Amino acid sequence: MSDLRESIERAESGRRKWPWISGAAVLGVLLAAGIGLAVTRGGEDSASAASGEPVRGGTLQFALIDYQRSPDPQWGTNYAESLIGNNITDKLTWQDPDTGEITPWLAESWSYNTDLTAFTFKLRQDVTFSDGTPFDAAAVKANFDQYVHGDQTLGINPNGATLLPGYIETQTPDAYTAVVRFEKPLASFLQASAFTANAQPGFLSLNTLKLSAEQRTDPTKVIGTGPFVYESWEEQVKTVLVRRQGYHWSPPSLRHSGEAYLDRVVFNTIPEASVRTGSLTSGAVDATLDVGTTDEQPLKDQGFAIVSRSVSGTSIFFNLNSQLFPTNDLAVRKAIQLGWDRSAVAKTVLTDSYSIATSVLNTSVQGYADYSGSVLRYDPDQAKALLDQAGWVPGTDGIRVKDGKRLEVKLLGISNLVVNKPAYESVQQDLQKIGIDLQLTVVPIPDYAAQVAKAKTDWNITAANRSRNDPAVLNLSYSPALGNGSFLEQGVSTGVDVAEVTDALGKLETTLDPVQRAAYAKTAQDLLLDKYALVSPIYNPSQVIAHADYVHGIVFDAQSRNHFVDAWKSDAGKSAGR
Amino acid sequence: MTGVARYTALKVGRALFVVWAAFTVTFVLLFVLPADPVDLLFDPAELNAIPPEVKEQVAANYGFNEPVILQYLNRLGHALTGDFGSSVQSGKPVTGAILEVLPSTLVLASAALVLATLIAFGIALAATATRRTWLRDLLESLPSGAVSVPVFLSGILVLQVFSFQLGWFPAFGDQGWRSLVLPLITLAIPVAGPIAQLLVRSFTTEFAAGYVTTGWAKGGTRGGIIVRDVLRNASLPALTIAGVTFGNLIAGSVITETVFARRGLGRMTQTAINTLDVPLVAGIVVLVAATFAVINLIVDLIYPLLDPRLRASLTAGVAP
Amino acid sequence: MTESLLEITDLAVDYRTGRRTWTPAVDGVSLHVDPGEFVSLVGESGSGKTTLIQGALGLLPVAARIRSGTVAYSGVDVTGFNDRRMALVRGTYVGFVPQDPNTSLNPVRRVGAQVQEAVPEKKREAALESLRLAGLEDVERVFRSYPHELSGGMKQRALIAIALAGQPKIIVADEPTSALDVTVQKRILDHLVSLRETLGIGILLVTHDLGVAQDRSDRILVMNKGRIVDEDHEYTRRLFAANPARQPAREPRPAGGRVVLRATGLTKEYGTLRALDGVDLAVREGTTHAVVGESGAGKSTLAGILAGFAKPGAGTVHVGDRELTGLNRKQLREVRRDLQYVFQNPFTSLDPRFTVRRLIAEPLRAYQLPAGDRVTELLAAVSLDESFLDRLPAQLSGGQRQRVAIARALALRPKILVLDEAVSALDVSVQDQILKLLTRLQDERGLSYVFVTHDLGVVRLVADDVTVMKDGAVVENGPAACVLRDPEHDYTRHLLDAIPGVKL
Amino acid sequence: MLSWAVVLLAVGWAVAPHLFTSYSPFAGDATASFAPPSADHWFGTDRLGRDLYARSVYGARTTLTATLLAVLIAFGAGAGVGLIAGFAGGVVDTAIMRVVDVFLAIPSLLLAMVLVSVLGYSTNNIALAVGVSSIASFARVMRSQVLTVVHQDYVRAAYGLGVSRLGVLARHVVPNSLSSVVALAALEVGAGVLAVASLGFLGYGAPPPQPEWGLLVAEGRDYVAVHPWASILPGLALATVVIATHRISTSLRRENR
Repeated sequence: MSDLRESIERAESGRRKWPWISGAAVLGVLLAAGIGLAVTRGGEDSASAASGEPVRGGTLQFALIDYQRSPDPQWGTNYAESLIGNNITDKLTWQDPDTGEITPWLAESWSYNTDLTAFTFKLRQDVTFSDGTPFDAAAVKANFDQYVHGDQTLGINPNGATLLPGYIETQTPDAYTAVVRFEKPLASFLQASAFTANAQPGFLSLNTLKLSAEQRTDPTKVIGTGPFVYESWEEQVKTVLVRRQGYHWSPPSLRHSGEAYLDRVVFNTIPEASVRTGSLTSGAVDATLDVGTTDEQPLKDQGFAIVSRSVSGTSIFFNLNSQLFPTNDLAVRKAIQLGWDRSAVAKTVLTDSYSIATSVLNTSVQGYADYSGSVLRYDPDQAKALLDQAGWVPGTDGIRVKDGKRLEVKLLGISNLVVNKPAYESVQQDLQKIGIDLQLTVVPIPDYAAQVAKAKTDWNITAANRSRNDPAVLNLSYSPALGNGSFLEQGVSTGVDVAEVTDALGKLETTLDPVQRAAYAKTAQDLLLDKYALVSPIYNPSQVIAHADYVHGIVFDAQSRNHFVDAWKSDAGKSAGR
Repeated sequence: MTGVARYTALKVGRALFVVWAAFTVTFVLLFVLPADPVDLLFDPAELNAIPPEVKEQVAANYGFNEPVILQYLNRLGHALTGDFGSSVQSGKPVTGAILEVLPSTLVLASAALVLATLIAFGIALAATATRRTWLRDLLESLPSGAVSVPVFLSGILVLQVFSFQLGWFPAFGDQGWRSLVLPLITLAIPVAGPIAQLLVRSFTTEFAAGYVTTGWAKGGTRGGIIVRDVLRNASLPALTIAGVTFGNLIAGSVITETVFARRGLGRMTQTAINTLDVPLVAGIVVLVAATFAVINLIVDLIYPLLDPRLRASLTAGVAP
Repeated sequence: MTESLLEITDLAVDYRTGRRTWTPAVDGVSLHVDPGEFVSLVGESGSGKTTLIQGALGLLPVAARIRSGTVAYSGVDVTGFNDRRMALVRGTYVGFVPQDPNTSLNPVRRVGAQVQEAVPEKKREAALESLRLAGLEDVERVFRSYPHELSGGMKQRALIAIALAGQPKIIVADEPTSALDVTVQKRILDHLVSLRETLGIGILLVTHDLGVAQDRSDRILVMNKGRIVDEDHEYTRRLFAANPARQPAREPRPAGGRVVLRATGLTKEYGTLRALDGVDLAVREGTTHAVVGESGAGKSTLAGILAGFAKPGAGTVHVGDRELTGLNRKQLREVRRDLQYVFQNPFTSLDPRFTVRRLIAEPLRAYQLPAGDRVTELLAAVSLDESFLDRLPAQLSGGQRQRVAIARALALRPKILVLDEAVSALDVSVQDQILKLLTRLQDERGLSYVFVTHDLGVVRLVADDVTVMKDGAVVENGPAACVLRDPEHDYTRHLLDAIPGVKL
Repeated sequence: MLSWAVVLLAVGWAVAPHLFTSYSPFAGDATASFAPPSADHWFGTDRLGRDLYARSVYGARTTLTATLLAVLIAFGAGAGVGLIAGFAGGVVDTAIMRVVDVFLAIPSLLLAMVLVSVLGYSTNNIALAVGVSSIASFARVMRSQVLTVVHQDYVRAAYGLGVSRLGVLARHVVPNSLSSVVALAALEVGAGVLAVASLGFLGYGAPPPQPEWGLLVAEGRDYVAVHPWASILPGLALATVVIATHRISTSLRRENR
């Protein structure tokens, strides 16, 4: 019988245990090793900071939140597009970031007629596009014509129509003289000729201008005069620029001669804040824009440099709708200005790179005036008193009521800047205390765009900012004749003299005399902030860059956009991103 | 063979209908959008100041000024030839733009699918193979754990540990296999969850089937029975959730590609919707729906090959 | 000394019924099978026979445990063997033939591969030989086939081939033929007997059908409530007595009488398959008309048409004077008050969410009739007391369920009941009770039955008239006594021959 | 058991948040910006010094209301459509199922994103979008369940007993079909919470200062390197509830077998 027993015994020998335990052990060891490594890796970074003479060569790995939707610099409206456009193309003039003064660049000199409708530019004669064609008056004319009018057959939009309102034509009396003519006085055009932000007037070669929108999505065909040229463009991922050989016409005020120092700049799009910061600390990138406010201090502690510039133009402001209940009541508008604690916002929301707004204009804009001691201060008692006088009495839930209607103020804002939402929430908390129910709708740009069309009738406050380093930005944003940001309407906006506002703002376009302009700007700010309380500025947004200590010379221009012509790495061989 | 031919024709017809309907649904949805896609080409702070004639000119550039029904017919006609117009945001032809980013999503998604399937089978096999109840319970609870953590959070945590702390893998971009590892894991885990749940269930059912008893009686071992008999029978139901899995892959890649700053269809979808790039959204939805339809078609067509019973009923001419 | 091939000693198996509670399913069973012996283990459902076999083969489910006792093959005690060691015993030492051939083969693999796997050397030739040994012809074709391409009988033979493939010393067969037609059952069992003789192996046959056991066994063991009971035990006697073959045939009733249900020239096609082919049928008032046939004969299709569930392709059905075919839904509802239907499987024909009270009241409610006492009255008519009123079907045994189904069918006081295999899912003793119940109800209420069945043994007990069907057509019909005693058709004779247990 | 406790706790948070925390979810303490978890602040505080545990507790209301709405839409519409398709059969079934095919072909996150863009931006609209995007899967499950039930003997038996079509539908088909759809609904609660969170990550969330789980996790992620609790602890709360709903769904499904 025992064939059964034997066969069992035979098969029994030499079987192994199910390898659960060994497997678990291996996993455990791996995990432990991983954590150990993670702990020990903490502080090993920090190469020695050697500044001094600029070094040529190297690749700058740069991170930012946006991506370039099209390589055409005249097209884009986001930061990545203007940033890259600035390194691909040059402008007629350069605005000094410190003084706001317009200085030469591709134009050596300029003049204008007394009513500011014709501007004559004398061009540099040694500038060429990277395809070898010369930069001349014909190029200026072709660019401006297409920039303002677009070209339907090529699918090119009229990108510059808002920057150059009333543009008639560009005349070319000789090869290197361009006369730009407008229907109405346009004092701000001079600043526009240096404009480096959204949909900028960077010059493209005539060959490029002939291309359709679709053809311009091939970056190698987008030709400018800038210090860098396109190497590649991967939508959503990165744009790679390489140094332009023979470039020697950077703005004289930059005091940079010759070509850019860097061989290559790579703009990496990284949408997640924590990933940008992590990539910088782990050495995958050399520098990053759009640094989260909470990451600034830790990065400083780890030896990274934080450089920033407040965005020139307006602050982030609450645009108070003067024709919609209850913000049609001057007392309510004044109470909103006075009713929130600026120090709390500064402390919890902002960092040193940002500042609380002290006017609707940023401090760097010509004609800026300081209202921090007067209109723009935290004074809840005064605010309450104003509301009391106007007949707003506290209701059961603490929110004030007048004629049976609650003091509900509906705000429409954009969530693109991380700081916006918490800043508004902080204001909301404070206004609650004085009896104003501020209702926030802080949404992505498309939803904002959808709602803003109905802003006149639906929203008490639209919150935004406008980036234009010229006092005329007030005219563009608020003039009832142009943007009419505060929805002024004679008779409907109670107690507001619309003609007075229109007139005061309009004057900003009529002179380029600094003293006179400053006076006009002061008048305009007085009306907007004090007399009619049409706007409650919140804070000055900022462009914040964190970079490794071996990175130098990243330039912020007057629009707070960056230029890399002067940037260099003290350890040029050190290439981030391995 | 008429049975097979009819079956195939029926399924192909259905797939075509789905694609057309998806196009139409998208068109209708996008044309009742509250926002004007043209507005999004401008700085939001400037919207008030843009002259109407400028807006009209831009709208004309994209054909948004024509009557809706004409636009629909026009776009449908072009779509039939594979032309979905140009992206409002970049001016790129939609088809080209999609084709350009598609490969990297395909690589990520197919690799994640493979990994997810391996994980799911690993869990199901291990749960079936083990005789320890606690281990089985643990394994069976893994799938719901896998789908319960938001993908963006797991992605960011994975990055913190393996990229920023340990430096083993790059944090962003899509160059080389190393940059694929972390997104792959992040995407595979939630995709594996539902597959694993289904497999665990069908393995349990099949392991109780009569032929398993026959297998034991033959002198089969646990492993042998699972591999030879249970595996194929239990795997077949997994094909039925191919569509769901595809949806999970797309949804997962939208988030994974954003976290890991990868180029791809998911990221493009997100930005296209976010910027209301109507032609691009329409193109993507049609592509996705078409892919879904094709996947289901393939599943419908290969199912009979894998299941001899169904094949028999088809050749007999009885539609299932 | 020759050791027993299988020796089970004092085996007790428990099932887990709660966190710490165990319920015995097999309680101190001993049995042995010697070489060349054919032993039958007979028991009804719930008797523990399947658990016993699972215990012997080491295939108990996770929720079960062996409390005590041993299982030994040729003197080797395998109790407590793990799967890996048990695998060395199964197949090569003990072959197993499972109950349901339709689920016991892997549907997605070819039969040949499944047999080949069981052959020790995995040789194709040996697998073919094994199929031949199991009594299959054209083994090459079978080898290449998928299970669904084979008939039930062929599948069961393939399973026998698998059991034989490892050249075991003993074969354990668990109800190997209960899913098969009687004629097929007979051939398979005869073949098993012949295998015992040619190969000299031992066979342990587990069955609920005493007739099957009686025809072939060397020894019969009767199992009840987890124990083996001896021949003189009261249960054993009752079981033997319940066997239809042991019971007197129905008293023949006078011919004539009014026809209450008449079918003429019924035809039904499913695709290319002709399920019914010109069937005629006449049911006399107050009598039972049996419809007999094997699977595929078309008897269920016929029952469905008679009850108005399906429409015939051609032909007519008359209930009394009314023509059933071609009625609209509303008119059909009226006819249903006279004609009710009882399903084969009481496990699926009762809504699992309904209590007995609701189940029985449902037809009354449908016709807006008062329920009240009527429900208890009906319950009493099927010999169930009021304690059942609030139970759910899951809390009832098979027999109790079928009683509820009958009570429900009687609620509207119909004249005709169509009983579609109404007792074939039940144990012999329960079947016996239900048949007696049906006879009593018929006598009390003057009901007419259409009694669809595959079991000629049962027909003898209940039928006045019988119609024998094959392949959708009527083979022969007439008074039951005549047809059973003196069949005209070969097929009928064939069926009669296959009835197990008649010879005794 | 534990799963039910978790879900009950979450419901308790939503119904009576003030019983679970003494902090206000809105009032911040400017001096306690980004306080780490402690006995005072179990989950720590956020940038404005608001107690994150309190925000999580109050967030349950927003999140669960939105999820419940989503599930009700998906369940109501999906089960209804599936029931009609499965019970009516024929042309009605074909027509409904082709429409369902189309909705299945567009991944639900994608559909939800498009819908939110179209509907505009609010918690209710997000719920609506998530709900609508799951109608198709409910319809499919319901239909297949109805088809199974319709062919059961007890349904045929009911017809045989003379019960009307409507009676069969109401008393047999609906109750017996609902069970697996209910299991799916439990699963959908978890999926809904996650979908709302994902939309929050993609920029569509509840209006401030209303706390919402997905948004808490999504907003906290920006500080994950410096203040990891701000994202991880609400994330854990969210994951726990989702896992609990999954387990409940599994047990519901088991009971129904």
